[in-house]
Amino acid sequence: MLSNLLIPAVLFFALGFLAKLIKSDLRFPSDLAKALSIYLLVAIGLHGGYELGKADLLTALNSVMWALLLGFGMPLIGYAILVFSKKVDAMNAAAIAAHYGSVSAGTFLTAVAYLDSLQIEYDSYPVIMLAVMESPAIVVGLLLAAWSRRRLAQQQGEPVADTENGDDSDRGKLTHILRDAFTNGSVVLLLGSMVIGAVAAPQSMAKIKPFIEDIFMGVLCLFLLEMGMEAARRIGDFRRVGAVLVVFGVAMPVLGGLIGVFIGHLMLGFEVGGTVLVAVLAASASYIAVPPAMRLAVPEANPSLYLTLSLGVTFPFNVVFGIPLYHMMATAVTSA
Amino acid sequence: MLSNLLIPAVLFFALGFLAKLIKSDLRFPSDLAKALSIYLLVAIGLHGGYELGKADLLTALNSVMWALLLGFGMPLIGYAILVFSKKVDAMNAAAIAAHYGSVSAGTFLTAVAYLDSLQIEYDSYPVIMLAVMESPAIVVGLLLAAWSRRRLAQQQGEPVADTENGDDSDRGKLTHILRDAFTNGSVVLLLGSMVIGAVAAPQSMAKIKPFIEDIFMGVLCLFLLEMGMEAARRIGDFRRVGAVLVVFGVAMPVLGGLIGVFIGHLMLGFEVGGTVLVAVLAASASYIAVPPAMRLAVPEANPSLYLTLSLGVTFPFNVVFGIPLYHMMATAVTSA
Amino acid sequence: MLSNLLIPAVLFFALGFLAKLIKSDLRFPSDLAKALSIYLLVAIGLHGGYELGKADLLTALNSVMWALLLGFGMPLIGYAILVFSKKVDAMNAAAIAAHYGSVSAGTFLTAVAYLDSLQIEYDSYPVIMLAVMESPAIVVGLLLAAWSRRRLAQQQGEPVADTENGDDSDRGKLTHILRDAFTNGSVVLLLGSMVIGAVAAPQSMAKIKPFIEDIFMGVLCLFLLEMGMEAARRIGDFRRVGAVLVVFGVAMPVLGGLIGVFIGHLMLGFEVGGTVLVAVLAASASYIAVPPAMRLAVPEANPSLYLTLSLGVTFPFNVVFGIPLYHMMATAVTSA
Amino acid sequence: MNEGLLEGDMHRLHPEKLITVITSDVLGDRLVKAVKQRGASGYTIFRAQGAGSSGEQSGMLDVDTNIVFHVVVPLTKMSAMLDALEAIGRKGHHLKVLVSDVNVLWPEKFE
Amino acid sequence: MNEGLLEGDMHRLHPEKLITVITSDVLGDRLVKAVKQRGASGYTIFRAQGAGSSGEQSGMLDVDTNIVFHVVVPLTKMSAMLDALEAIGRKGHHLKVLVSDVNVLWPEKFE
Amino acid sequence: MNEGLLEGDMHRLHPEKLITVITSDVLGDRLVKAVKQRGASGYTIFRAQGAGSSGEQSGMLDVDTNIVFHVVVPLTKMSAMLDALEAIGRKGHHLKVLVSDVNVLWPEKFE
Ligand SMILES: Nc1ncnc2c1ncn2[C@@H]1O[C@H](COP(=O)(O)O)[C@@H](O)[C@H]1O
Ligand SMILES: Nc1ncnc2c1ncn2[C@@H]1O[C@H](COP(=O)(O)O)[C@@H](O)[C@H]1O
Ligand SMILES: Nc1ncnc2c1ncn2[C@@H]1O[C@H](COP(=O)(O)O)[C@@H](O)[C@H]1O
Ligand code: NA
Ligand code: NA
Ligand code: NA
Repeated sequence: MLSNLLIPAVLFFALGFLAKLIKSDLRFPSDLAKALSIYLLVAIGLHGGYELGKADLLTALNSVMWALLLGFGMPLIGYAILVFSKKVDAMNAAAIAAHYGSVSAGTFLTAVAYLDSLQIEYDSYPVIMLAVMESPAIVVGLLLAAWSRRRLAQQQGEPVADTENGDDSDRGKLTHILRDAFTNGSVVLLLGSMVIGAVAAPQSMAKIKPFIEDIFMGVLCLFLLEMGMEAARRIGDFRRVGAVLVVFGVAMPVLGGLIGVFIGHLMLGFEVGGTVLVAVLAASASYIAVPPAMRLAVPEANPSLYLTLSLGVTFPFNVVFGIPLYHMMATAVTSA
Repeated sequence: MLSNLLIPAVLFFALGFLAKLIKSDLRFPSDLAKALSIYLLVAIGLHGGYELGKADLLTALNSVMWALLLGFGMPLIGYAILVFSKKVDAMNAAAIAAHYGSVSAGTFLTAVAYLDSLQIEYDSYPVIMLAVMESPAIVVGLLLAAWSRRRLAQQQGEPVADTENGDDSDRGKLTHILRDAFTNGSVVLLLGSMVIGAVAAPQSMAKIKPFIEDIFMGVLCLFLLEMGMEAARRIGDFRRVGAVLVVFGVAMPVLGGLIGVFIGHLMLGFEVGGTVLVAVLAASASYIAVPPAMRLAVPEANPSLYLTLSLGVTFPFNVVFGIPLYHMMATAVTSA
Repeated sequence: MLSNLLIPAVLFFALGFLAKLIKSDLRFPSDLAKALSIYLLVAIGLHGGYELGKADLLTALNSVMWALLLGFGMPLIGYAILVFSKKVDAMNAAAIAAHYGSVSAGTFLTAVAYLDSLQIEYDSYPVIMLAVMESPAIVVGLLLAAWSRRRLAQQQGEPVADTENGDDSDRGKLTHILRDAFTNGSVVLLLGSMVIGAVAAPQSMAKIKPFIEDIFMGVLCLFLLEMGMEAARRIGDFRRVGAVLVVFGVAMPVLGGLIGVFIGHLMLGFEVGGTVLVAVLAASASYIAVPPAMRLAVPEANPSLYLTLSLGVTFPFNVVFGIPLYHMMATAVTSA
Repeated sequence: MNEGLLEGDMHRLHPEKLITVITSDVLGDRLVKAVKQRGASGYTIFRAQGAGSSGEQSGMLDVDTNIVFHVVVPLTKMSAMLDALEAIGRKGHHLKVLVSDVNVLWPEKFE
Repeated sequence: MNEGLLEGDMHRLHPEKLITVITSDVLGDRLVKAVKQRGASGYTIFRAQGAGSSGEQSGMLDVDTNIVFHVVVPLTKMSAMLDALEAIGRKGHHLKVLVSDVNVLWPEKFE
Repeated sequence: MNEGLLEGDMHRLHPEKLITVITSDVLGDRLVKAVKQRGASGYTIFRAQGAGSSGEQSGMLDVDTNIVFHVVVPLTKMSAMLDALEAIGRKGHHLKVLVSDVNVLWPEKFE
């Protein structure tokens, strides 16, 4: 925990959080925030693709398969818990759950910075998993929502409301859902950059290296500064969200972390570094790719619920407490 | 062609293009796009100026002279072809033609990345030519437009409409045209940075080097990503533009490439690298400096015509097919 | 002076200035301008904090004390001069004076670039002083304004108008003023980054170094380009401001420079480099932190007065003439 | 509406309706499609921050950026536009829809 | 105001007031507080450039960025809002305040 | 226009005209000059995206960025402004011009 708090990225997150708490008039230009997140996605993608080019194919495929499983599985778990808790309706449960199947690039990168600062080595496969995990969760979320919508309508004896104008068939809807999940801007950017990183000629990749490596950590710091402000901004919405959901926003990542540690070490055979990263993938909740997808396709859900949980609860928890916790778990498991 | 497609910059262009084709919701903050192009102009300018400081004065002057000739000549050729084709009126012909006398920094830089990736050396004079070529084309375009306007008015027996309030004399107009051409934002930025690069003390230039060199290629990639989206956005306007003009948008750069190869090798004595760059200068069409100038001073022309041709046809053609083509031409001529 | 004009940063300032003078349509995206200044504050802060971590505590404390003295003292001097000149009322005098107690990071950084280009060494303590000097000037400005407001009201026999809704007690106001001064966005950013730079683990700071050092000078150039445009934009307001105030805007930094040279060398024992920097701290006027604070808390003052003085007069004067002048002063004093 | 206009301006200014939609950036493409299909000559989009029943939209992420969407239409086309917007709203999307009177120069440009 | 509306639209459109404030970005938080306290359902903020009696606001620094602040309120709440804005203006702050008529779909969203 | 205002507000709100011009960023300086010359107290500029007869303006390049230009004027100055805008339009520039009624606090600020 202490060493975590000596990492500039985490400290900048804290600074942003504090700035909003003390009601500072610190303002971040909104195009800068968006530019930083485009940069980070491109940099991770290129880096991951480059690693993928050198990776062991079997382990890579294995990682991808587990990533898909996590992406499909976590939302199902989350949905079950939420529906069981009876604190939100089925549509909100679907939308919230989808966030936990996807990942937060910011959290992942903070974990990388954490490992770097402790000089712990880590495998490159988790970066590939990161890129793979955005879309499945969106697909599951949309399917859960479609299913809940149908069930709700049947209960109320209404005809099924359609989310798309004039696209009524179930088939049409499924292709629609898949298309939405894969044309999502951040998915395109991340997967696209990965492909470019994998196929580009090495000598021309070398020319991009300083852009994606040297200034990377500094950009991450600025990004986290902004995310800290964003997280603090949502604190006021805690009341609206309710205690039970806040507990969910902490319990879900811990559960995810456990599952991730298990998969990372036992299934994929990673050492402590790689295991921590898989835990973070499982534990973190998306705030870039999934929210717009849910806003568009699950309009019945309340955006302030899922944004508060993802940005205001789970993200800060992971950055400050989660990462060292998963590190402890990973150490326990790998040394067992 | 294949090696061209392994250059990250070109791949990012393709990614942006693809993103729009598959209707991804990928969004680029508009201030980021403008910031990237400011960065690129400043970086090219400083770099070019620095080279100019070390250049052989005679060759430099010779290059500048040929650059001016290209800048004045290409629009005349383009105008003649367009008027002859009878597909657009004289005002549109003038505005479109002006774009082809100027250059596209994005295309030029992609060509540099292409040469780098093939480890082909190139002279520094083309950078100087690049900086020189923005303005003449604007001047010619405005003169052609003024002339067409006058002819049109005479044909219709109308008094000559004036583009500027209360500035009626022909003299006033010419100074006006020249001022517009040289106070154009990107001209000022490029020429200004060049002068700074040339006069700045070497040890202080060294401090700027990492900014203009190390991260350059990465910034170019982001810029081309955005340009790919921009190009794809214009595809829908193809119908509006018509097949003949689309053919013009491909034929004109090929013609320009031929002329450029000729000038680059035979007139300026460059090797294959420098010759390719001169070909690209002649072949490419402006989308930064010229369009605003035309919009302001030739309001009778339709912006969607010249923007579609420059951004939607010529730019993608050059980036994907043109550069390798000019490389082939240059190889043929230099080895002849 | 000549060597000053060969520094890219200064040249870019001149380019921006020129661009506006010749009425170029060069446009700077507004979010870029704000992003550059966020970057610069973070970079200075991290750098300063890092140095602070290694600093001699006694000298550091001594520097901080003198910084506070400057921050509190300069506005008092400025206020006295302005009130004495009778050219502005007391509220405007308070608001203007506050700017001169604070500092301009842009001027400071240009001075650093100037020293670098002459290969003059400088101490790291002035960076610490820079971070400390933002807030005191705001406090003094607000106190002067409160005091003037009260005096004005008494003269006119009116009840004291209150700047904050429903916060009437004097005590409440003082805490309010202090809070405003320390929650100011740029103060938070600068002090926060400094703390992070001081406490962060060295090996993780190493990862941020390229971001805050390699590209620093280039970013500063872009920033000064924009500031040049901003300064030129205010030239038109000179008439509105009046000759006496313009003289104040030049005399005040010269006076500040003298005081700074005295403190830097005689009180703090710095060599010529450090002494120049202290002079610049005393001489420069804030345009980031103080203006919003004044706009908010001293609404009676006219923003175009203090912005024209700070951005349109003192900043250009310092960048072009002031820095070499303070260098001469410092050389004279240190070699005496 | 034309009360208070001078004689000469009454002739060149023509009444139309300005429909303003405030919603999330995410819905932008859908609005564009909706008004294009119903014959709008164009549209204008502003990016904005704000707050309402779904909390603060700070504009930092795509998902919390608001857009303000403007479309000027002749009165005859307004009802169809409002129908389309109501349909989107009925699905649960958060839209604020405002209609106001404007007078335009060159009404043919908005047809 | 509802003159010129079609029959059907008269029923779904409800008159409200749009209050527009043009001022410095620096005052944003204060405006938010003022309208929230007086029962606004929300607000929308645009960033803008401009010029007026205090010179050009180029939008490059925080201090020279303008905001245009929109709040839609039912007529009954308008007076209280204007009082609050007048109070801010009386302290010396530069505000331009415009009120215009709008018709809204779903008026319950602005209550 | 003042129908629907409360008694007290009728006294503090004063009718003016809001002229809105939607056009390319490139024309910004010309608009500023035109309205300044004709006595506007100021103006406000928003950057925007949009689409119309000249295609999509995505806002990525200077040339495809739209501006929305606002100027509030007393009725007496409106005609001169519209004349100037018509003159610009007659040269072939693409402008959309809208005029709407607004009521302002402190009308002296717009004179
Ligand atoms: N019907 C409309 N409603 C709102 N804005 C429009 C409309 N038509 C055009 N515009 C705006 O005016 C700009 C220029 O239109 P145009 O000259 O027709 O291309 C467009 O890019 C839009 O931003
Ligand atoms: N009373 C209001 N006046 C102006 N804008 C509003 C108002 N209420 C909501 N909005 C805008 O509409 C957006 C969506 O509102 P909501 O769906 O209620 O969260 C908000 O983020 C605001 O930008
Ligand atoms: N007549 C006007 N029409 C539109 N906007 C105006 C007008 N006058 C002032 N403004 C805006 O209000 C802001 C503040 O005005 P001022 O307080 O007069 O400097 C300006 O920067 C403009 O954005
Ligand atoms: Na997850
Ligand atoms: Na060319
Ligand atoms: Na000072």
